[in-house]
Amino acid sequence: MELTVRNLSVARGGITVLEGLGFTLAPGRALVLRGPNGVGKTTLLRTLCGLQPAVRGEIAAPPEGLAYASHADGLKSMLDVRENLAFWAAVFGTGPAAVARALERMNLSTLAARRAANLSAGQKRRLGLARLLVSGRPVWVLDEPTVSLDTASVALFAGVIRDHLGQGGSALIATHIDLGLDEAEILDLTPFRAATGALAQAWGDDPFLGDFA
Amino acid sequence: MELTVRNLSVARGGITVLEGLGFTLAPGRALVLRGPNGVGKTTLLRTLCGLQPAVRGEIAAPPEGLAYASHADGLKSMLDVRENLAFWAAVFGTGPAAVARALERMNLSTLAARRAANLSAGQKRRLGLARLLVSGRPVWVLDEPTVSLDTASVALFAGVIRDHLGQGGSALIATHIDLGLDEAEILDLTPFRAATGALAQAWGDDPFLGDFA
Amino acid sequence: MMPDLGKYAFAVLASYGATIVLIGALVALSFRQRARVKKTLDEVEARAAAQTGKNDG
Amino acid sequence: MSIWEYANPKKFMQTSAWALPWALAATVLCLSVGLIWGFFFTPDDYKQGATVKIIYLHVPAAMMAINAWVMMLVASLIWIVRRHHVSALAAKAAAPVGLTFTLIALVTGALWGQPMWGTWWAWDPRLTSFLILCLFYMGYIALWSAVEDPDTAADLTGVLCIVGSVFAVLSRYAVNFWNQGLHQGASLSMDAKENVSDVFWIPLVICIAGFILLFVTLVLMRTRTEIRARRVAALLARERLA
Amino acid sequence: MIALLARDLRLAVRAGGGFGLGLAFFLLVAVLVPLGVGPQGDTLARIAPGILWVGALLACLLSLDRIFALDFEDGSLDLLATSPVPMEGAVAVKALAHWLVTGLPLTLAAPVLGVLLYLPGPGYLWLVVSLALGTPALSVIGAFGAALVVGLKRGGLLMSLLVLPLYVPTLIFGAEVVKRGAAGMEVATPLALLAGITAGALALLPFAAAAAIRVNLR
Amino acid sequence: MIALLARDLRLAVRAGGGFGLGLAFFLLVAVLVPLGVGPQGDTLARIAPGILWVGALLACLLSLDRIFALDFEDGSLDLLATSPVPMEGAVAVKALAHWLVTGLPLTLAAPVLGVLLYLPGPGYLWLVVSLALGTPALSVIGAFGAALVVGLKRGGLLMSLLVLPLYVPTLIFGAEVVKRGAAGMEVATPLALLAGITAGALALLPFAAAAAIRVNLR
Ligand code: HEM
Ligand SMILES: Nc1ncnc2c1ncn2[C@@H]1O[C@H](COP(=O)(O)OP(=O)(O)OP(=O)(O)O)[C@@H](O)[C@H]1O
Ligand SMILES: Nc1ncnc2c1ncn2[C@@H]1O[C@H](COP(=O)(O)OP(=O)(O)OP(=O)(O)O)[C@@H](O)[C@H]1O
Ligand SMILES: [Mg+2]
Ligand SMILES: [Mg+2]
Repeated sequence: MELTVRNLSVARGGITVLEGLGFTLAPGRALVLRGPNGVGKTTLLRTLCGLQPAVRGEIAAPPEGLAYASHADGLKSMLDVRENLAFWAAVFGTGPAAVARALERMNLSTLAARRAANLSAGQKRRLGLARLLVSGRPVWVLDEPTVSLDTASVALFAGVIRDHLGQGGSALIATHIDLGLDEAEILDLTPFRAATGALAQAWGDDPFLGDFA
Repeated sequence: MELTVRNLSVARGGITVLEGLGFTLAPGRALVLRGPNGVGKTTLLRTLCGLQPAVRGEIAAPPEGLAYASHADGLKSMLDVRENLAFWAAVFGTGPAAVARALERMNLSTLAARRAANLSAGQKRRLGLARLLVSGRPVWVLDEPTVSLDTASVALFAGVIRDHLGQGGSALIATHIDLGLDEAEILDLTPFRAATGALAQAWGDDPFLGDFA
Repeated sequence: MMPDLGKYAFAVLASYGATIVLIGALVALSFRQRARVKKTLDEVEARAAAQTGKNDG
Repeated sequence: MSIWEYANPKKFMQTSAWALPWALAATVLCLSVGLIWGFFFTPDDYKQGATVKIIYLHVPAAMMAINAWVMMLVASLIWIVRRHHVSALAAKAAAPVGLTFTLIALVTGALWGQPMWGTWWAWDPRLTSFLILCLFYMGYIALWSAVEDPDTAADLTGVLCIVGSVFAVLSRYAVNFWNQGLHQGASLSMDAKENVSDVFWIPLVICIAGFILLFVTLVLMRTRTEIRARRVAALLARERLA
Repeated sequence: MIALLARDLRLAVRAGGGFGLGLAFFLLVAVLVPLGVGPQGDTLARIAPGILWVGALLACLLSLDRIFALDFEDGSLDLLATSPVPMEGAVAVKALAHWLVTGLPLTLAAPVLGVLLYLPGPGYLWLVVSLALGTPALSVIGAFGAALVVGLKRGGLLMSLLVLPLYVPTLIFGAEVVKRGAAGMEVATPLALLAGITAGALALLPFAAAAAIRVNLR
Repeated sequence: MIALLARDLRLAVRAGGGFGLGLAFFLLVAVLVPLGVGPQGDTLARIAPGILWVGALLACLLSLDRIFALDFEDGSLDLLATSPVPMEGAVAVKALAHWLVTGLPLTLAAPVLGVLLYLPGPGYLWLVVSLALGTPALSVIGAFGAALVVGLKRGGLLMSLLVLPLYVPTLIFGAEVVKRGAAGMEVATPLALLAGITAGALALLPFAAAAAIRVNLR
């Protein structure tokens, strides 16, 4: 159930953005990734979730153990709140009871019959995050989860993460905002920037660089 | 150049969400709108910009004086950063010099030739905000402008707003985050919620309510 | 009683039949919608009345 | 007291509740008298034989198919100019009725064409323009159901109805130009009775009146349903907010 | 996977008509061609099988357009790729949903449109049979094309271009079945070939499409 | 407004082909129809004017699909509505950009495709003339349809349904010009009517389309 990363390099658009990264995320722990805009947080998380290949290094993740929440929420505006969530519950094989619990927990019960198109930005995001609760997966991989949430909702979500950790889950969170999760470790990605590291090595993977011609 | 609102009610999906709202935004001033998710900030800003009709009340705005920045950035992923900005500069009739200045100011110069599709979330948002600088309009109407920005960029943008105010502009900002603009007034929208106000009146506009059967 | 339609019986009867089916379908649809909407309206009105009653009292 | 008062939902509901039973009774009366008379008690035409009995369905349906669109156009204009909700809802309520009449005209025409012209379908201008009318109805209904916000839907369908009317007239001239047809000309106009003798004429007029009444009845009823549906939506929304 | 099917069908029905629209387009093609070509019965009867098949093909194509694109844009495709549903299954289910919403109604409605184009009598049976056998192939091939262009803005037209050549064999054999059927000739050979194409496409293309989607998500 | 035109053209060229694709679809229709209908020269020659016009029309339609939808989704349409450009102007410019990218190439390429369908000799001139006169109307009418459905997901097919009946007069007169031209008859009447429709559509529909967009942005 541990997510372990060793000497990882990730690339976007064919260019290595982060390299030499290593960390371990044990059950019950949260790790907050920090770093300025464009450092490569999204790229790293997508790589961990298997959406794109790593340039180099190892990722040891529990099989089918990661639940990813990206910048986009993946909501269908024509379906109502409950239907949106019920779909993901069916995909992940958790039942309708999980849906009801997630709606309750994310304070969406009163909105359950509203179409997703008619939600405000923050309500949409809450619905997007509720999907994590019905995924039933232990490792949450979150990309700026609190965007457009108000302070009360941020606190609510921090509570949800804390409960998840308490049940032996873990969370990897890329964010610019303080979530109030004091128990979380913090990993600053700036030192792993490819360009600031050993430049030559960062480019070593591209077969069209290096000396030929 | 003043933006004045009197006794305004705004509706979304045919339902009044805010009512009895009034405020004045003088040149050189900033007004921060606060309120929990779903209170109606986006609805209010869209109404002020003339994108949807008000239910009741008056809006006195300088003609062609408002520049709106919405949740979405309106970027064309196939165009590069400079082209995206140059388009808006041409639409608003400010020249290429304004584009160069805006790129400089929003710390986008090094990314000028990058396609918008290949920007990170925060870089996209910076580009979206740079559009305000080339609009040449005095009243900025901003809907959660700092979403996905890192702390450095938030400070950068606060500086941009401060400069704009210094030049006699004004800004109306809906946000959940502290921008560090100490001189800004704050208006909490919660008391203007239609449901908590005089309920009967809020529904008086809907011809399908009232007693008939 | 039945008029002799001769060799055109099919055309005439089919025309009347098709018309009756189409109008019947429309009328049935209209009544079904009416009944359904009326039922929900009554429910919602009852709830609304209960609500205002509670607020008053 | 202006007629616009009836555009108020409450007033409309009251008035239509009073009018509906009468309209329904008149419809049943006219239609049964006209159709029974036409079907059982008219002689065969010397040329068309028994098929002439189809006229009691075909002609009224064809007339009302066009008139329904005209009514929708007027209602849409009223909505767009004066923004009376009932008007928009009446247009919405009329569309399926108009579509049904169009289909009846097409089907009975096709069934009539088989013995008369030896073919189910001919690309005759009148037939073709009816097919196009059918498409307009379908598009109009589809647009109503695709847009969720009722006022937005009313505005969009209103614009579509107006533009569509212009193009429907254009299409009519275009198809006339494109093909000379098989179909009869107008024989029921002012100088009537030239082609249609009295025996057919009187029940036909009764049937036409019956179809008009049927249209009125159905539109009244369906408009009432639409108004109720809007009220349900409004009440539910209030419930949720409160 | 059943959830995915249910969701796609529900979305198709909600999003303004769904079922009706593929059909409506088919009808429109059948109406427009006589308007362009002219009302002569013999010409129309001659070209009816071909036009009906081309119309069915275009109706499929138009509605396929955004089969994956919508899911890509709102991020659900990313999420689906990290879910327990295998991408191959997801592709197959989406193609099935598309067929239920488009191909099946087309097949059922085709005889009515045959009347508009004066299709000769014995052709009707074979029109329905050939469409029932051929439209699943159109849906699967289309899903593959849609998978190739997912992520490209304005991918619709590019997809048409990629997919249409792949549709050619289906079109030729399908139209041939109807033409021979209408002329009272023997139809076994083109029918067998049509069935073969459909079977092959159903067996192989979901894998290719899933691979294409995985590449496009990177 | 010139900036908007330049941007739309640039996007069309960048977004995978642009110019080429409308054309390619036209080509494919011209190829598929003989495949579906069969290779008899006389039949093809008879239906050539109609098929070419129907093909042009469908090519226009397919590429119109998302003329406003993309701008709506990424928020530019909101921003454009609050900019100094009047919405009517924006609609007209977008229709013009669409015509430059689709209608114009179609017109220029049509004679080549005429050859594929055995279009008779004198028809070529009139094919080009009628397309040149008629395709602007197709673009403007299509822009109106796209404006109606902007904001609806999967609006593409609904738009086709709304727009195709509006295309009927243009199609009839356009195809009639070519048919008469190919037969060596007089073409002045349909040509005048075609020009009239185009002029009317150009003058009026931008206003209707702008109104529809404003409604949809609410
Ligand atoms: C699908 C096929 C047909 C369609 C769509 C159609 C449509 C129409 C329309 C629009 C009218 C005009 C109603 C009015 O006065 O406003 C009409 C009238 C009429 N039709 Fe048809 N028709 C069809 C086939 C036929 C056939 C096959 C016959 C008989 C041979 C026929 C006989 C008549 C007659 C006698 C009238 C009354 C003419 C008049 O007095 O105006 N129709 N039809
Ligand atoms: N095709 C490309 N060529 C060069 N660089 C690219 C390309 N595509 C993306 N990049 C860069 O890759 C970097 C990583 O982007 P990523 O989205 O992972 O950043 P991030 O840490 O998530 O930032 P944010 O906090 O703004 O979301 C960015 O600096 C981006 O500009
Ligand atoms: N069709 C509808 N019916 C009922 N309520 C609706 C409808 N559409 C939107 N709403 C509600 O209107 C309210 C106003 O939404 P708005 O987007 O203005 O909120 P906001 O203040 O911008 O919130 P956020 O901070 O989350 O962006 C929300 O509570 C939303 O749920
Ligand atoms: Mg990111
Ligand atoms: Mg908002």
